[in-house]
Amino acid sequence: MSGPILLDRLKAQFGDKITGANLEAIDPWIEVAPEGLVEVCQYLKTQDDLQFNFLNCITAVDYFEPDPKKAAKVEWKPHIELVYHLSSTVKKHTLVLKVILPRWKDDVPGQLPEVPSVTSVWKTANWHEREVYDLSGVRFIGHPDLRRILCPEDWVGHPLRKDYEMPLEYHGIRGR
Amino acid sequence: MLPGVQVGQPVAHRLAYLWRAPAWGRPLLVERSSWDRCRRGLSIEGNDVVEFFEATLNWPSWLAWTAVALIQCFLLINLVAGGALFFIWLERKVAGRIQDRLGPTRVGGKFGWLQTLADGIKLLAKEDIVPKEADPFLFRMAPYVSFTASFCGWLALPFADNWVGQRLNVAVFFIVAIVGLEVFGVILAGYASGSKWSLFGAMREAAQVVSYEVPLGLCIVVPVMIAGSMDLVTIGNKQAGYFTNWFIFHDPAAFVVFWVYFTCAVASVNRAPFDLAEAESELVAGFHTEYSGLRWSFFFMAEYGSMLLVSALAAILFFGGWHGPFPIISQGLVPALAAMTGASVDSPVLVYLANLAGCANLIFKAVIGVTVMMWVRWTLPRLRIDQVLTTCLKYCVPLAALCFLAEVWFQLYPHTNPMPLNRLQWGAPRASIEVREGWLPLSPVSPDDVQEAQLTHSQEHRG
Amino acid sequence: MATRLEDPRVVEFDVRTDEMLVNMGPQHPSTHGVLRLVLRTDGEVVSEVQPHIGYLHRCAEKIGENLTPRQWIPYTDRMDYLAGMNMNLGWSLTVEKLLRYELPEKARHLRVIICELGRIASHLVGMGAYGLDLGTFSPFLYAFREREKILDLFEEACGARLTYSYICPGGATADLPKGWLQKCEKFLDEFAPVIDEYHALLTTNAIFIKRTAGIGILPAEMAIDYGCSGPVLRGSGVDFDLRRDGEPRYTSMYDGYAFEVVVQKDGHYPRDHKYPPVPKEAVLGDCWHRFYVRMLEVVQSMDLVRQGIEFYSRSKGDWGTPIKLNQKLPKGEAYLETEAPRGQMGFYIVSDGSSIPWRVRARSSSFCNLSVVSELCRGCLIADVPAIVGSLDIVMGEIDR
Amino acid sequence: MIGAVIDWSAFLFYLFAAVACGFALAVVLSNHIVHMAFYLTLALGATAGLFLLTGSQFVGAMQFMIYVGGTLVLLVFGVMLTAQHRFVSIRTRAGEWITAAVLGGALLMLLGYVAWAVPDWHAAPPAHVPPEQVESTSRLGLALTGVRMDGGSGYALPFVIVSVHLLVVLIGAGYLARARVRVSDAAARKEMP
Amino acid sequence: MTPWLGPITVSHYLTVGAVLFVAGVVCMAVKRNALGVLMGVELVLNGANVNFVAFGSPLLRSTSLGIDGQLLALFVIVLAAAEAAVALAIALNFYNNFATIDVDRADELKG
Repeated sequence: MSGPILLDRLKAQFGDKITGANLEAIDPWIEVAPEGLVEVCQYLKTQDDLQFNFLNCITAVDYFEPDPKKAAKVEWKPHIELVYHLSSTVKKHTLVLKVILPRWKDDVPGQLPEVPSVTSVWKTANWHEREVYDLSGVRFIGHPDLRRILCPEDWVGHPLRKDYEMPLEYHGIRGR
Repeated sequence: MLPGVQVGQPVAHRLAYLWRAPAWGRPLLVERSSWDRCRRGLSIEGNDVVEFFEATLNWPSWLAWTAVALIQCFLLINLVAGGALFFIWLERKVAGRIQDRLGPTRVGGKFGWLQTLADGIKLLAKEDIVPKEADPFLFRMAPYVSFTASFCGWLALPFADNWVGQRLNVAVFFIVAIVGLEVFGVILAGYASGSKWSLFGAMREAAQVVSYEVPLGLCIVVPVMIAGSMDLVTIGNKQAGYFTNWFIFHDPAAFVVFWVYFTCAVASVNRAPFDLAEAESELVAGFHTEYSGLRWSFFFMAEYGSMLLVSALAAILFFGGWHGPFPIISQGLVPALAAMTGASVDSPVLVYLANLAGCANLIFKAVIGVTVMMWVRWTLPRLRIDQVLTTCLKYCVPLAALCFLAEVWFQLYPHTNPMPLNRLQWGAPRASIEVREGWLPLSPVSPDDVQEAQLTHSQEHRG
Repeated sequence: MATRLEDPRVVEFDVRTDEMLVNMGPQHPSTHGVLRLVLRTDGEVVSEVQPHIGYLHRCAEKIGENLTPRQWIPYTDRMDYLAGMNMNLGWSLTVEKLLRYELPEKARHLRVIICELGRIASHLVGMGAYGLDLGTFSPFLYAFREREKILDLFEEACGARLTYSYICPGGATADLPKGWLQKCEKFLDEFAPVIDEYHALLTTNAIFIKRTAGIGILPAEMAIDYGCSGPVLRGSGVDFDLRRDGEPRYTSMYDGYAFEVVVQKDGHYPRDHKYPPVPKEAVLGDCWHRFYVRMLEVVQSMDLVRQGIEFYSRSKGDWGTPIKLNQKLPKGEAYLETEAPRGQMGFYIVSDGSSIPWRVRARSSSFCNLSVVSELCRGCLIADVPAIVGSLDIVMGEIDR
Repeated sequence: MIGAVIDWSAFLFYLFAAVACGFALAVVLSNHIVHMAFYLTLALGATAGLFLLTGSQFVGAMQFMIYVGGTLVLLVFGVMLTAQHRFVSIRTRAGEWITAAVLGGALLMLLGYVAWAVPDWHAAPPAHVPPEQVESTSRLGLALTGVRMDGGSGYALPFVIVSVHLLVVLIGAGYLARARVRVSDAAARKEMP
Repeated sequence: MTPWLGPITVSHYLTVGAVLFVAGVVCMAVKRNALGVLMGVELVLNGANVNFVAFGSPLLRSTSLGIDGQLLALFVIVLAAAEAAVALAIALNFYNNFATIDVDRADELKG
């Protein structure tokens, strides 16, 4: 199913929960509002002609420029983009979903942004979401077991954030 | 005139007697009540070495006995320890060759002869660690329990006709019982280590060895039944002559039961594919996870000692023991050499030589058994614990029981035995019917036959 | 007992013994690196397995945000260090996708040859180590004997035996040396009969079948749901292989190659007639099938290498020119998955227009394959845990990145 | 005098007797259940040695096999199944100790007196015993099947009774400690005692 | 004649048997661990066995019991094994129900 048709269909189904799209990109993507994410995913997975039964990857990209000089030049506002790469083992097609989140919930630094978890749709989302939570600092609402996965449980900070700084010390080990 | 051969006995029997060497030991002439009781409590035969010390060196009796006991202990412990040295080297060589590599090559020359010794020195130098969670007393005792159990079995194992540390009339039973005791050390080690993996190893070992003792016991009954005795010296001597007289070729039941015995023996000494107590891919190192240095090596010596012990037992029970495949290799040496040198067939030197050859035969057979165990270990994957128990209960026990019943059948109706090779009794004297200890004649025979049989029987008993 | 064990609801048996928490790893002979599995056991029965990962976490993605794509190639080597070539390929293709770079014909065939050899080498380790997990040591060394020959070939091509950094965006760092193809063919000829040895020692070995058949059954739906890929997915009977079903940028690499996806269809594997039969006890999706798929993929890869050698020697032109070390990247983002030996290896690159990517992401196959382990191990025996984990054939470097 | 003559027969007896009695006492005095099992093994092993000394080789081997190899392994198995750390040592109260010591001492004195009361029991043993009389294994086997060479009655009936008893015990023990499957449902878990 | 210097007689064995027996009885009395009690029973049975075997040995007494002594000892050993199996099963069951193996806490009459 080619991009524009699918986009129209999703728009017809979910209305303003589909907040944007870029069909000219190398991997065309559709932007979904956080509140509609689970519904859209469920729809994409269960529709007979779509059958996106395979969640390849969840990635968080932190758009933030810590260097103030460079920050003045960038055209985007600081935000976090969640990228969901989906594919279907039956129909053999792929799709990219994006969710745009603020860097901090309610713009309070330290408050992790929240997004509904898609674990109920694909079980593999469990570990991917844990990894995103661990490294990029996004809280997934409804996740059954949201713990750090790669870093130790007592680690401070989320390393893949652009403003992350390595701690000076961790249990007596010099950090930097 | 040879002792035990009477005038009027058939010539064939008199000739046949030549094939069987007179025993190295003969009953003591002098009765000394206390020694005698002690000896008869533990052993049937007298001891020529004691006789030598007493008669030639004029040592008091107690000193002679003490000296003999010490010599025997020395020889046996060297056999077990030296055997462990050799077998660890052999295992590494065999494993290497099986795996398309060389194995040890450096220490001690081209073949790495001294590799084990080097490893032993390394083990001696290792720090002796007792974990904090361990039960220190039992942790320290466990390797010795294992090693002692493995070593004790050697006391009753004959190396040649009457060359035995302590001749017991229940030697087979004794050895099997003792081999089963090794498990106790392993269980203690597993429990006392205070490690969960060790505990798993110990539990598995307990379940496994206790269940494998059942088929093992059933298996050894078959050769015991053929020989009509539990005395290993008697069992070995009944297989004198050509290899066709070996019990494995006696009848189909014995042939099958050997394989069951071998499987069970591998399981009861904890070798792959039954080495669940130390399964390294599951339990780290099982019961000896927490052991290091010399204590650890004691477990290994026990393991290799037991391997050699069960192999030697298999050799005696099924493969003729100290009798070579042809009489000339072992006991047949005596008349051959006597004919060549003109010495008497009764000459102690010749008998000694024959026994030495027999000893070499037995050890050779046992080494082959151990090598096969190594071959199996480096070829097969490991079974799972429930599969190990299934193998025991579903296959080994019924098979052994079936062989047991079949053997009873062949004993009752020997003419149905489809392995006729054995009935020829090449190179070994046999009465047409044997009166065995505790066995009654089952078919009507002529009085002459019985008399003759009793004659043979009494000869056997004298040596 | 065995039938009851298959009931997923059964977690424990009386006699009442207290449950025990056991750490399998991070230092343990069967965990394929520094993986820690926390087992909740009741006697020998495992009621729960909780994998703990991250012991090998080296922040490769964060490092990628500070290096140019070519500089990051050595880091991909260290992800699946048993199949470094395939990791190089995945990243190179992703960068090429972002650059919209068209590869010369010869480079394409070169990559097929190298990557399929890499797949063979990787599967050999997987096979040998699986034997090790089940307690047999010899197949491991037999596998390494052959793997060494492949590494010799790689060494001749790129100078390294483990971390190659050979394939790079734009082609490869060098052409194959003279006489390499002949050596490669010689290796294939020698290798073909050896596979029968592996089948004799493992695939058809009665104990091996007992240990693997019917153990750790992964149904197809669950495999897809957990994002399993590669032999793990195909072992469950899902007919999906990115070399055939992937993006055109990747599948075009295999244009003109004849191969069949190794998966059981209608109870038959494509090469059923030539290879050992599937034992009666084996259930689709169990450890045995995962192992078998790998074994057949080795043969499949050998075919592909042979075809690649022919195409390569016929094709003209050069082997491609590596991009500049500080090549400017166009603004945009690209995601590409390739079929690595352990499954679908995906790389994601986001660029803001400079020569250093804004964000780099690696989606590793072992990561998803491992996540299913707690489902597979529920109610199995302790001895089955290494059997199941081994059949997933994970590499911790790839999981922890 | 020890320097002059060591009577090995007596020496071995005293050795085994000391080990047996010493470790039997250790079993009583120890509070650690696994240590107790270990001491019991040694005591029973030494008893097997005593059996061998009296010429009862079959019984001695039997003791090794069934008692030490079987029963005790079973016992340790049971200990490991049931003993967590807090249950490993259950202390005995001092009052119990005193009562037990007094009663045990009295019993021991009584039994000791009885052991030496009959002169015939500590008369000098026979100087010469024919080997056939010592070698008893085959006679034991025959007696168990009901055949007696020396005119006594056979043991076929007791043997059968014991066999049936063993079978019943086997089934009974299996039934008592049978595997009951517990299911992971929380509700099912609550119903368990 | 002092017992230490003379030949070993039946009385010596009976003494050993008595010690084992008494140790077993005391063990049964004082141990509160069910398995400890079981060990006491084993000791008692062994004390009895020593007596049987001593009386049956032709080496110790010319008018001995003969093989009857050994046969009785055999029966005792076999029955002790059976008894241990049952007792162990009971102990395990007991442990299942009470989560302890302290026999003093088994005074309530419920399953």
